[in-house]
Amino acid sequence: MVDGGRGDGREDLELRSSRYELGVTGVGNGKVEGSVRLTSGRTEVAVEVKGPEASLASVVVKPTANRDRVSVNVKSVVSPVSGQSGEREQALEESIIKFVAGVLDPSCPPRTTITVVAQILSEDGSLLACLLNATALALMEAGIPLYGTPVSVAVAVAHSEPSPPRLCLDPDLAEERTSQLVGTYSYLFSSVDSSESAIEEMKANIVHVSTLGNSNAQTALHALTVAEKAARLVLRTRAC
Amino acid sequence: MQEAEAFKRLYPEEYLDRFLVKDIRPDGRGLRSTREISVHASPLSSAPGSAVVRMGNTTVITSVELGLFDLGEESVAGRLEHELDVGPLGTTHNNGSIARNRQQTSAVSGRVRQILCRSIDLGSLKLSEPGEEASPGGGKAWALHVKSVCLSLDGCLFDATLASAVAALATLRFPRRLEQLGEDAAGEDGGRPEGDGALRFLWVPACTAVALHKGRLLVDPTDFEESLASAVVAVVWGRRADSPGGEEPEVLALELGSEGQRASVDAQLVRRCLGVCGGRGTSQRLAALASLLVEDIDGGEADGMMEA
Amino acid sequence: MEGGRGDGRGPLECRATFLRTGVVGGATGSAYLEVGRSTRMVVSVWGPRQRDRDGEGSSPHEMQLDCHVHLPFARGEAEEAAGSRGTERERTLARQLEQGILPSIQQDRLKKCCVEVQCTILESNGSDFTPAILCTSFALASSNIPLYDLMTSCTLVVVEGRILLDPTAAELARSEDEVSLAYMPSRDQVTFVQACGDWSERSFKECMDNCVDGCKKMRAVMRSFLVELGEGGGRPASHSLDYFQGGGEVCDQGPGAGEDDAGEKAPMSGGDDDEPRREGGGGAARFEESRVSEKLGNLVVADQDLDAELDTLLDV
Amino acid sequence: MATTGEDVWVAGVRGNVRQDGRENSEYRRITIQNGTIEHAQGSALVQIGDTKVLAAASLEIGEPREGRPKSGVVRVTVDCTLCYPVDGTNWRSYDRYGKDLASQVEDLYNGPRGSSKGVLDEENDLCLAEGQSVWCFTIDCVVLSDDGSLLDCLSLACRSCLCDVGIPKFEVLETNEVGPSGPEITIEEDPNQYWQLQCARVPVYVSLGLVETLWVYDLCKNEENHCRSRLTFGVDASGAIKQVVSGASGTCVNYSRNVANIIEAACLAGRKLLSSIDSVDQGKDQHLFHIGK
Amino acid sequence: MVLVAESEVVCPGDKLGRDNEDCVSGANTHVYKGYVIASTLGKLVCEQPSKLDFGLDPGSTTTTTTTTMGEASGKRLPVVSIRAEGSKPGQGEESVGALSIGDEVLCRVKRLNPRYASCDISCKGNSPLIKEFLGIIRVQDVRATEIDKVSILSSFRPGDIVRAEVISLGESQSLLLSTAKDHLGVLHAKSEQGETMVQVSPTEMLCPVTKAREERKIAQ
Repeated sequence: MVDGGRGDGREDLELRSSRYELGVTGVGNGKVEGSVRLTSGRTEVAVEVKGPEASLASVVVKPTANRDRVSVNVKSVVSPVSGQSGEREQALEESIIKFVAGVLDPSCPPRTTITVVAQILSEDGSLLACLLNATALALMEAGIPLYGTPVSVAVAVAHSEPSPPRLCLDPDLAEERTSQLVGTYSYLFSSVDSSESAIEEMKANIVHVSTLGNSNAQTALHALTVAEKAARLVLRTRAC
Repeated sequence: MQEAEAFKRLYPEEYLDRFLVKDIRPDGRGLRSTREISVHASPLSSAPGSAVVRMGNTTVITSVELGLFDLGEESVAGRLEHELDVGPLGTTHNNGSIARNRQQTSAVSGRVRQILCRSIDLGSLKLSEPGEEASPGGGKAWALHVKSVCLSLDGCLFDATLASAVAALATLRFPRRLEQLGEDAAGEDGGRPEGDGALRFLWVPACTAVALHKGRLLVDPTDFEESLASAVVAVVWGRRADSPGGEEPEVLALELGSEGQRASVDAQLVRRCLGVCGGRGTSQRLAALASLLVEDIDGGEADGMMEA
Repeated sequence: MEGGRGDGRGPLECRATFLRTGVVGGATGSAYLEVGRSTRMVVSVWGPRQRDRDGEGSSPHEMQLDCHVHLPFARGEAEEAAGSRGTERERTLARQLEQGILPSIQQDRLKKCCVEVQCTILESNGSDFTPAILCTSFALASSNIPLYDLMTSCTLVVVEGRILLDPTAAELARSEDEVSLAYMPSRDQVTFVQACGDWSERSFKECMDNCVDGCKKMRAVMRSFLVELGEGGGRPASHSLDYFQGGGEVCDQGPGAGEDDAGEKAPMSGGDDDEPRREGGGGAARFEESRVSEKLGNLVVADQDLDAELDTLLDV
Repeated sequence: MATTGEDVWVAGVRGNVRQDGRENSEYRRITIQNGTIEHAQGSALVQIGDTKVLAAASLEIGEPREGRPKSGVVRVTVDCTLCYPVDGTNWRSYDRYGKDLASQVEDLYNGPRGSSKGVLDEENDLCLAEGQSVWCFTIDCVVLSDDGSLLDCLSLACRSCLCDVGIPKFEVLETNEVGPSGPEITIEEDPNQYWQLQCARVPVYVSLGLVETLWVYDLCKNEENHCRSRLTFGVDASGAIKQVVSGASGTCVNYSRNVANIIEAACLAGRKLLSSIDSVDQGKDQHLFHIGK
Repeated sequence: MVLVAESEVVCPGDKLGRDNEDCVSGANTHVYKGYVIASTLGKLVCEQPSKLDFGLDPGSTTTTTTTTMGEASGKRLPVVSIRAEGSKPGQGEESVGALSIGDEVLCRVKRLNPRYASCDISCKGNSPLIKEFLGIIRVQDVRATEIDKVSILSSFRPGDIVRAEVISLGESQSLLLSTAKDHLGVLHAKSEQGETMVQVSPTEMLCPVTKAREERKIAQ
């Protein structure tokens, strides 16, 4: 990463411009309930959510013994920009499944299946964060009860041995390759009303974190708190 | 004894709570203590590098196969593939899902591959022809096919697989001359090629998982605790290979999955997790793996006894 | 290949065997078997559970045995077409294992149940079938599933005219004749035969006799190991057990150790002693009784002691 | 769990009479027709009772098996999807069943791993140029209907279509450089110059159903369902045993009392079966067998 | 005389004695060709039946191999059975896992429909099974009295723990259970709000928090 400013002139803690359109695809058999096309910088993904539908008999359903456990079966398919879905896509699918299972509200009808179909249109860094944000928006648009408003942010820690590590948000592909640590953090904000002032006191519940790259414990925690502030920022821009 | 088993099957949550109230766990460990890890080098006589790791009831055996491939113009480093097979667990394994769930195993194997690629100096896999100088592009490089098989699972599949893959790579010896690889494949009595070239490690990774159950942190959870946990944090610690005794281990990767509606996980809790699982348990594991690197591989045996 | 075989064993010696039960957590019964440090396998038995809907057993009330064999590190000859060859070899082995083991399970006590056997062969040097049967039999014994008898098995090859027991892969490749047998000693029933070679009626019967005597020997020793396991109060005995104690070459009778050398002799567990071994059922008794067991002599184990490295491989 | 069907079957065997009136040691009508398919080098339609198998052999020059430079190669494929009602999902298990049968018959022809030559090579010279090219037989069998003793019928079909194959004479041109696919070979076109394979040493399967101390030949389908213990012997014309496989899961043979008699019975049946097949001159194609014990 | 000494370890296939002459076959043993043979690994237990009591007290789980009493000629033969090591002494328990008619099981109700309640059988007696079996309690097997006026909704709710008895292995996938006897029925139930309910009358349970009453077929 070029010393001083970043490749595309953004500040360290500046997010890329991101746009999302709802109800875009709805095409095909019309059963799609929620669909989003999210672009963040040059990364673009389209996500469709179907369900909750009756799940097939062969589906292994977790015991419904305790009430507060969500017993919804989540399926997800991620198809890459081109070609076959490889190991990377399967890892993304697994993260989406864990994320959705962690975000749903227990009042969601049990013994049902929610299918998340994601198509990566173009990729330029912080792919998982975009996918999780798009999935969250699609779930909300499909009217599926969520336990709060999920927001995901990607953080990269630059190689800078002497000085304290430089964190930057929403890294693009070049920055991700050269950075020491890349992480995706997703938060669940839940509170009564979403007025301007309330966003500050909202409880940020970490739902999903996956980081790769060496850093000492302090940097990892530092990245965590920075990501939380960024998530609140995204929530405020989305709320108004 | 039978009634306890029936109570555990019918009311798992209450069963675990009864133990946690007294700060011990169903298998007698304290909340902070990790299970004893025993690493055994080169159990398979016919594989260039192999290792078996036992963590409590979780047993993973890994074998490394060598392959040669021609480097393209731009790529300069060797290649590493990892494959995880939980077939032997069968369909009846209590959380039958992992045995049947192809996706979960490939996700675990994908993460292990990522961490292995970061902790091994893939550049050292490139074969420099003895004669001509090492030209940047072209030439041959090693491809490592790491295959792990989980023989018995009692929680922390990722930790055991990573440890066993690292141990297998540590015991790996490259055959000295190229043609020896040819006859090695048809190894006459399956003897391992005696070579001196070992793999260069950048980091020695070891993972410790922490399960969150009603506000309590359980380090190195068993299968039963994992199924009841509302959040699981897997922290991969690493020490630089060249200074094993050195300073604090660094965090190589952090993976956290939590069920939002049942757990409230915040930065403070993650700090507690890092503190808790960075303790003696992990340093024992790192020591066990690091000792394999240093010592020569006549079937050495490293026992990381761990009882906090 | 004059004199002993590659690894110094007599023709009828079996390789030293290391065995441990209770290796897989969560399984009803499990066993780890190692033969001569080059064949290693783990078998786990998942106890009687509900038959799944598509069980193909003839009637829904019958017990279903579900055997799976895994060759994760198949190398050497299975390498080149690992795709098809590996799975085909796994499938035939699973079918053979099921045929061999099923008669030893009391099926009428496990109605509408399915017993699942997972056999993982980590490394194999020599016949796969024999160790698989032994290991499965041990896993079943340690899993409290009701059995009629312990299932034993033996592989016999003829190389350059000499009968060799427990062949290594090299000897198997050079074998002119090859017999594998699964046998229940105290019921004196053969449950599986796989033979390939060129025999006359008489020589085939002799080969079978040799194999059956090998199995009987094995049963006595399997029994002594299980008794140790039983006395160990449930904790699996952690030491290794060499197979087939006793000494002496094939032809001359070994010193002292007679046929029942395996510790105290369990009551009549050998064969149906009270029935003459081969009375003339059906008037076809034209083979004169050639006291084959004398000819077989004592089965001798190569007495290498197994060092600590092996012992801790899978200590519990 | 003896259902009534099984009791009837056991009582029948004890009384030496079976549901279709045959004695324990009686085969069903065996019919062998050679040359049923024109374009194939050798073909045979074999019927044992209602079990029908059509086999066609084709001949080509190919690489010998490594380790056996001089011996011919026999490949067998079996397709039994015709005779079983195939619904959507179970066709895969039927072609797997076909593959199992094929590999078993192929092992019968290849003999043990260590021996240097297969069954066919004991009396016939199938080598054109050692180590480079030998005669390769590919036998494709189609199971038209299955009413028990399928393995016996298959092995009989393969054997008869091998006897039916005419092998042309050949001549190796003495060129010094050897082409990629071996030396130059010209094939004699004139059909009446062909020679036939000697099949005396080629074995055939004889399967026996075992009930207590008795044994039964040639089981039909529902007899096979009742009789859990089955052994299959590969026996050649001289009564030598080439291969033994246990027939079904649940096989239980009482060793000390029965095995000697069973082996002897199988060799006897094999000898009689093959001698009566070979003695019949090729003209008449209808064969009716009755193998007395 | 019994061939194997008391509490000596025997393994499957060992002969223990001639049937009806030396001993009688008890738990975990079977008879083959006139011999009593061990079926599982464990220590031998010889019980001398003190008196010829034929009454089998309902509480104890009857072993599937009927314990045949010695012959009528009063010669009392020892009943030979095998106790698998690790299990409690004296409890000649059949090998866990195989359910047979007459076994009492603990199960959790999964789904209800007007004609039957389908449930997961988790434990046989008090020992858990390796994996859940599927069981069905038909509406006519819920109660012994006026079985045509029984409604499933007033007997069970999903999530209840029920003690039932296997009455038949059933032809399809699941076993047939019955809670007709008094000591069978709901042991533990949670109310709509998830609170453990308290029994207030022979057929009703009360949720302590919401004071809601729910009908159940309660085990007395």
